[in-house]
Amino acid sequence: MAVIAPILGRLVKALVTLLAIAVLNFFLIHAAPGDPAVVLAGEAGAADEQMIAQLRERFGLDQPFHVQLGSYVWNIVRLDFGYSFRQGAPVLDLILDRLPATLILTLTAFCISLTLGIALGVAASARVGKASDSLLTTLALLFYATPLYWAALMAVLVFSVELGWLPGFGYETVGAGYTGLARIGDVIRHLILPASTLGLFFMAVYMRMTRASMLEVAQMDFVKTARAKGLSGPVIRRRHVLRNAILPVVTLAGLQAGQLVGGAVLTETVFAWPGIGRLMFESLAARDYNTILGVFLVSAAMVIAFNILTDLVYRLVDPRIGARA
Amino acid sequence: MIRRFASNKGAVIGVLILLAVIALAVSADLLFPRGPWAMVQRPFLVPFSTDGLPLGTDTLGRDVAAGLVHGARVSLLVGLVSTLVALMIGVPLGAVAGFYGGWADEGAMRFTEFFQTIPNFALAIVLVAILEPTLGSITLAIAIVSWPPVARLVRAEVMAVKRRDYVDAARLAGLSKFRILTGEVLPNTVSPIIVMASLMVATAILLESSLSFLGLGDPNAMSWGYMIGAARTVIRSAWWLSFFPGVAILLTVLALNLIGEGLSDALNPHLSRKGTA
Amino acid sequence: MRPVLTIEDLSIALPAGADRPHAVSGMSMTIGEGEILCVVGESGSGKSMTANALMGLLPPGVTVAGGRAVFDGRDVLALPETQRRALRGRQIAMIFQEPMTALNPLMRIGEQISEVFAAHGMYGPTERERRTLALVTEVGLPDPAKIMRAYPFQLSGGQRQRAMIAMALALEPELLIADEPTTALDVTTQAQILDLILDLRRRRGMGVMFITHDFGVVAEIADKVIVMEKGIAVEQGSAAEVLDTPQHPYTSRLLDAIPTGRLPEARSLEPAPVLELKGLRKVYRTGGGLFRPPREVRAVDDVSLTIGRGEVLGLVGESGSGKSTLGRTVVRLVTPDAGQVLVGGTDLAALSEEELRKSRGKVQMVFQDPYASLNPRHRILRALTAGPVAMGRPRAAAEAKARELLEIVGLGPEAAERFPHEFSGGQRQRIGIARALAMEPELIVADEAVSALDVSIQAQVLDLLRDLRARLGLSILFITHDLRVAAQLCDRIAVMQTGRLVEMGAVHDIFLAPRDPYTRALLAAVPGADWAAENRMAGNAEGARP
Amino acid sequence: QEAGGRLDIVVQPEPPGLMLGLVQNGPTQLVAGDIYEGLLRYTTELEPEPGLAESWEISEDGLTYTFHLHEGVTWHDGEPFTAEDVVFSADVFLRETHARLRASLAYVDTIEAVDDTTVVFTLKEPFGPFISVFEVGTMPMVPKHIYEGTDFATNEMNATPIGTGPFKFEAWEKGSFIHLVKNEDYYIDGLPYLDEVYYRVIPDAASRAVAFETGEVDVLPGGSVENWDVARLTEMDGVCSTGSGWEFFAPLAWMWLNNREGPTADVRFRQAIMYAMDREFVRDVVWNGFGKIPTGPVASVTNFYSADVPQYPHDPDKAKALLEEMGYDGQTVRLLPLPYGETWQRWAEAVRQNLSEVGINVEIDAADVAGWNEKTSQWDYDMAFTYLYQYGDPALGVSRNYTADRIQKGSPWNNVEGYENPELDAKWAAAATMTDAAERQAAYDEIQKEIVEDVPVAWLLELEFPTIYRCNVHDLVTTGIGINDGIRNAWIEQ
Ligand SMILES: Nc1ncnc2c1ncn2[C@@H]1O[C@H](COP(=O)(O)OP(=O)(O)OP(=O)(O)O)[C@@H](O)[C@H]1O
Ligand SMILES: Nc1ncnc2c1ncn2[C@@H]1O[C@H](COP(=O)(O)OP(=O)(O)OP(=O)(O)O)[C@@H](O)[C@H]1O
Ligand SMILES: [Mg+2]
Ligand SMILES: [Mg+2]
Repeated sequence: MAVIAPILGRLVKALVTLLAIAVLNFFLIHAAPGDPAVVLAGEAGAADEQMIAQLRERFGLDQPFHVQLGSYVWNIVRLDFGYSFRQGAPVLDLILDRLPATLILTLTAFCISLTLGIALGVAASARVGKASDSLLTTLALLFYATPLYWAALMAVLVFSVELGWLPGFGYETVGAGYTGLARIGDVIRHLILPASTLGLFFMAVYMRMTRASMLEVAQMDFVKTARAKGLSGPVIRRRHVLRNAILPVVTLAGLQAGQLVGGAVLTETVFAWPGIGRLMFESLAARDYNTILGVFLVSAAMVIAFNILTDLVYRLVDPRIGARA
Repeated sequence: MIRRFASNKGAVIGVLILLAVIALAVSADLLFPRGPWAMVQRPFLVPFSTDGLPLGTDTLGRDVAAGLVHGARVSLLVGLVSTLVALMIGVPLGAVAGFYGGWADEGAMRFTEFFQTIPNFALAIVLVAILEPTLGSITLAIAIVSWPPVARLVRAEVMAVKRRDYVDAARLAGLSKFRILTGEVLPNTVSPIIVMASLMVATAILLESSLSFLGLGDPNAMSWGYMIGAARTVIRSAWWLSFFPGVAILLTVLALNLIGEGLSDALNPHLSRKGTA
Repeated sequence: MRPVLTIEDLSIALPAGADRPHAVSGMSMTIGEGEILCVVGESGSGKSMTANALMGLLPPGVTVAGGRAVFDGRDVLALPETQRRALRGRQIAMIFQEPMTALNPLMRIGEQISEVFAAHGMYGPTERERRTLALVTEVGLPDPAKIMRAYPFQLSGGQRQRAMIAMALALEPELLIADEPTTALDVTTQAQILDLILDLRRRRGMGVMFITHDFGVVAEIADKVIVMEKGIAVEQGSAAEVLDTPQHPYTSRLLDAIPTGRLPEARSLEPAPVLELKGLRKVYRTGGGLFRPPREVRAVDDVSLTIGRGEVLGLVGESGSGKSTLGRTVVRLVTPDAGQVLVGGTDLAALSEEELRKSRGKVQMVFQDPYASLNPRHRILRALTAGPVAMGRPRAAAEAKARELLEIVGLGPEAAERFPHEFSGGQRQRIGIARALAMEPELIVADEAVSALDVSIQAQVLDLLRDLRARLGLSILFITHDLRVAAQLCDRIAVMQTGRLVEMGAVHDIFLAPRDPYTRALLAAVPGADWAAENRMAGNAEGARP
Repeated sequence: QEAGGRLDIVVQPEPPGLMLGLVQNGPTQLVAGDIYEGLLRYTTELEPEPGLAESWEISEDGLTYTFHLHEGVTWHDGEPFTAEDVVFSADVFLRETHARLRASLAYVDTIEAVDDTTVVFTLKEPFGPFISVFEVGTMPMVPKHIYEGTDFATNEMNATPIGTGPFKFEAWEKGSFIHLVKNEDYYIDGLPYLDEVYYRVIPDAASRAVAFETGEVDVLPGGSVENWDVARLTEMDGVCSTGSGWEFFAPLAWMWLNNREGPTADVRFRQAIMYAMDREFVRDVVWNGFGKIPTGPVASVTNFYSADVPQYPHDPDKAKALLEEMGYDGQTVRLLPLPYGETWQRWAEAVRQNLSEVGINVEIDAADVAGWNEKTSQWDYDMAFTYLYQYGDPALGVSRNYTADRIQKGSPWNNVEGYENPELDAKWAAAATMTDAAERQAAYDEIQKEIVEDVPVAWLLELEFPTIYRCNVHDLVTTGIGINDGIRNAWIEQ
């Protein structure tokens, strides 16, 4: 298909970008005060020079900076993310351990926010100017303006503590030994609160955007053509307006889906969700260089993957793109 | 245009709320001369229970109302300044990319894409952690993660405007490229930038509060995010500690959004053309 | 003849704050079976609103204030929405002006046509498909099976308009409303579409309400004409009556303003060339990425020509033939790939950016869109003085000159202090001309400088140009797709086709003895050519007879 | 006692690893204390009691320590635990990896296995507190058969630790929980009672409180929820709490005052700080009434404590007078809080407020854990919060912060304030090598009196970290190390 070539081109560019990100992050993170040896020593509650020197040597921190950078980049090129000396495990293992949780969380949040956002946006645009439209838009604004973490805290308070309907944190019931369907059900129960709080903000974004886009497309000439054909309002909205209105929403959603991965830190923290956002934050505090860099790279790769995916979707929805480029 | 803006009910409400917040922020020292940190009473006083402490006291017996008013300063300041900085990065970059095209465009866009690829919030966290949380570093970090959309918007607008005939006319008049860019093109891209900026201030306020919540706030500056972050451990026993700053953030962000939407309606060439053509 | 539609005393109210209270007031008319009624009038005269009211597609805020429109024994204006919807597409169909935007960009052509059947719940899927194919074939689209699977962007403007017509004809409506369906098309395509409509009318016998502002088109197809001015039907009657013996002064004014085929007297010119083009080439490469070869368009292909001092050279050709590219190369807004642009001996094409800036004054340009050619944020004075000041003229002198020029183009000097949005389109175009003149150029390139204007205003601007030519001895490269306009103003005409100059010669030669087949095709396609020719024969005093 | 059941305990933050011989931070010991064991355990009165060593003798001269090991002890992988393992652990493994123990091992001449169950430590000179170094966190026993001859830090078995303790490592879901199961072959019949223990990772303090409320976890170890929640949680039905279990560590919080430069170099300024601070307020408000105001460097539960020292009550006027006397010019002093959560942040804010009330300009410096470590170990601070364990004896956990030989850049656990007092240095050294308890008490009485006069650091609070648990859990805390020791005695009443 004609789709392959531009995607390949983008992949090449993406790899270069990723490498650049690796280098930049390397500089950034090494610029932070303290290093993993100091942190480890600090946590031990006792340290002497011998211990710190030992740690530095083991982490390769005794090497000149450019040597460290060089070997890091060389490892990245070979897809070797290095070893987390703090956690005593290869970084890739650590990330792969955590990645599924993050993906489940963010993808669910993403799907919820996208479908609900578009549905509500369409509903609001169909009732533009009426009370139900005002209600929906006001709600969306409220969701948009509510700090995420605050919504998360409130959600736990209400649904978990007061009502006891849903578990307030964690990924699954620990040690319950569920398997198969029971396990999936268990994970879903745990997923509801974090996914909906994470999705709330984006739902508001997509809803507002869908509504605006629907109203704008509704002004276009071809909608008039459709009306002149004698099509009914709902059919026009579905077949003509929505399909065109959804394109900018798809673009934005693609941009944000990638960012969701790195942006789930707050949700993962409040809900004790064992994802890579938290891994990043904790590794940052511990100056676990390889791990932070690894997480960064993986989430950046996610961003790129989602962008390419959006592009593909876009090509499917909009026949003009592939042909024009 | 102002008339159209003023006829938008939401926008007017937004302006009123924002003006109120600004007024409070400006008069913070008059209203609460002792500052937000003074421990004035017993801790955990319930709102409306004690004279002179309408919103109660916090975990250390500090006046919540004082914190709210002084916090408005920090939140607004961070929001405004970081937006300005983001504009200062994004506008020139986008303008040069859109106007000169070719390698300049390619370079600037790769650069922008690069920053868009790095996970935003994570980058903000890393930056603040590295630079250590001070108002300056927080503002800078927020600006750094929020400029890429500005650059993209400005680039798109500039590319659209530069194709207008009057830009060609200016070239024919022998104006230098730089003068064409600054005199003819950029002024005509201002409206969407203003709209975007108003929303960016809102986002920046949220971002600052999120960083604060993670413990990456400036410990010397009372901000709303700090108040919520500090209060979350007592959210069960002292709801008002996180409720009031939460509402303050919500209202301010709401106001900025309403203003942004009002502006975008008022400045939207679509609508205005329909009205006059 | 059985009337299909009878409109009685139709009034359409505009929302508060519009430029006038009623878009249309007190309009009455009838369209008979198989009859084509042309609605003409200047922009804003209420033509579209009338059509929209009939379809029940008035924009929000605009309402029917009174009157009836009897169709098929019922007042369509009073029908509830569901019944109107049943009517739309099935009994009354409509086509629109902009073929580019009137089709859904994301839907295949076939789908969009067969949707009409679906909208009215007719036929099963296979039957729909069969009928769609028949329609596509009927409107003369090439390779119907392929077209059905194509998306709008893959079709040319004319093809899209045919697709629109196929859609409108799907359910064999009794009335077809066409709102300027050919305005956006170039002459040859326009001629084809007009033919198609005439042909379909003959075969189907439907009534057609045809909206246009072009009397040429009227002359070509109308049975009846109704002339509108500011929402009021000032005159109606058979095409012959209205065109030949207009009663209302507004009609006469409109008719007078049309550039007829009348050819002005040939003038004698100095031989000294102002502009010389030698072997000019410009190739556009688009697309192309890491893995695909770019697409090439030879927009200007080996063009050589000269323009003498005080001469007006018309450049005509179909859309996409490379006229604008050539014009822009002359002022060097576009840098040619090869060839020379000699203005007063210097080769503009070879100058560096900085040298070019200094010699910008020599050639100036007047643009097509008067709304887009002035910076909305600058006062007129600034628009007129920026150039001269940048060239090193003292500001005071430049300002004095600007006011003087405003007077010359027929605007008061006080216009200098106003902003563009305070002027009408025609006035803006005058400002555009003044701006070009302010640089004291040797040559002005006017790219479709009057195409966007209403006929009457078009006439005014052409008058101005003629006047300036006489007074200042201006040389002009006049780019237009409208041969009639070219005939009004030009000394010589050059015809372009796909980037090449196919013919060039004095106006008379081109019009009366075209050599190239392409030129002949262009001339034949001009709507109302016959009518105009008759006019010419009717013998106007100054008409230059062969 | 009933056998069986499962206990869910919060661990915060997630430990970096569970190999106690390599990593000795708090969370690691909390979990790994169940897996590994030391030779001795210590009562809440800090008396040694049998651990892996059934009995022990100390020679008259205080130079020979002989331990008799339990018979029939096996590692979790089935290998027998012998005296060779003890020698390997103390002499080879921990000497290389355990900085704190290394300081004590400096007094040790030889460690020898006499037979399979007898080990003899021979000291170079008497070291008073030596009997206190055999706790599991200080000297964990590690398996020789796994580590001998390998690179300890990268040994693959570190991921699946093998100890002799009452619980065996089962699984670790990073970011969620660590699962330990009962060691069926534990050398004491009938122990442990519990079938399994889950250590749960919940990063947010508020969520941890919620987890306890909703019954998700049964035990909140000290410090895992913010103090404001402690009162609320302990008031719930069926919830108990105990402050016991920290006697051995006796965490004492203070502010390092930079003795080298700036206003804090002036003893009057340091004394002014002591007077300016309202430590009762902090204890009552920030710490919710938990803890004790310290009188000096030695915590009241640590051996050889003395209350007979100069006192520093809250007295702003005295503070102002002292500042006046020294001519404090309003120079801003930086205050570095401990980045361990809201409590510590509030504490710093309260101190800043107290100090500013007497006219000291304070600016809070922000840093995360790494930044804090870096700044304190590089002496880049004016005042910095910290707290340290005392390990039951001034010579183990106190003197290291005040003697000149422990002024070492690069580590935050020594004389970071840069206090130099050669006279006192000599007294500290002499007290450490005394063997007679009364003699030592006298020496430390003198030291405490003198050092409190100098205020090298501002002592803030003897921390009390109450452990919160459901009342149907019994015998959770039985030693001075609390749940950081193996919880082999804990049982659940059904
Ligand atoms: N959506 C609208 N709202 C308010 N007024 C409108 C709207 N659309 C058109 N008008 C006004 O209605 C009047 C008639 O407009 P209409 O579109 O019928 O003109 P027209 O004859 O079709 O002109 P053109 O040749 O430019 O298409 C004009 O005065 C115009 O300003
Ligand atoms: N910037 C450009 N990049 C690529 N192709 C271009 C560009 N400008 C024009 N072309 C192509 O060059 C050809 C000539 O275009 P040009 O605009 O000169 O035609 P024109 O005769 O002025 O047509 P019109 O009457 O529609 O204005 C067309 O095929 C057009 O698609
Ligand atoms: Mg119209
Ligand atoms: Mg053109």
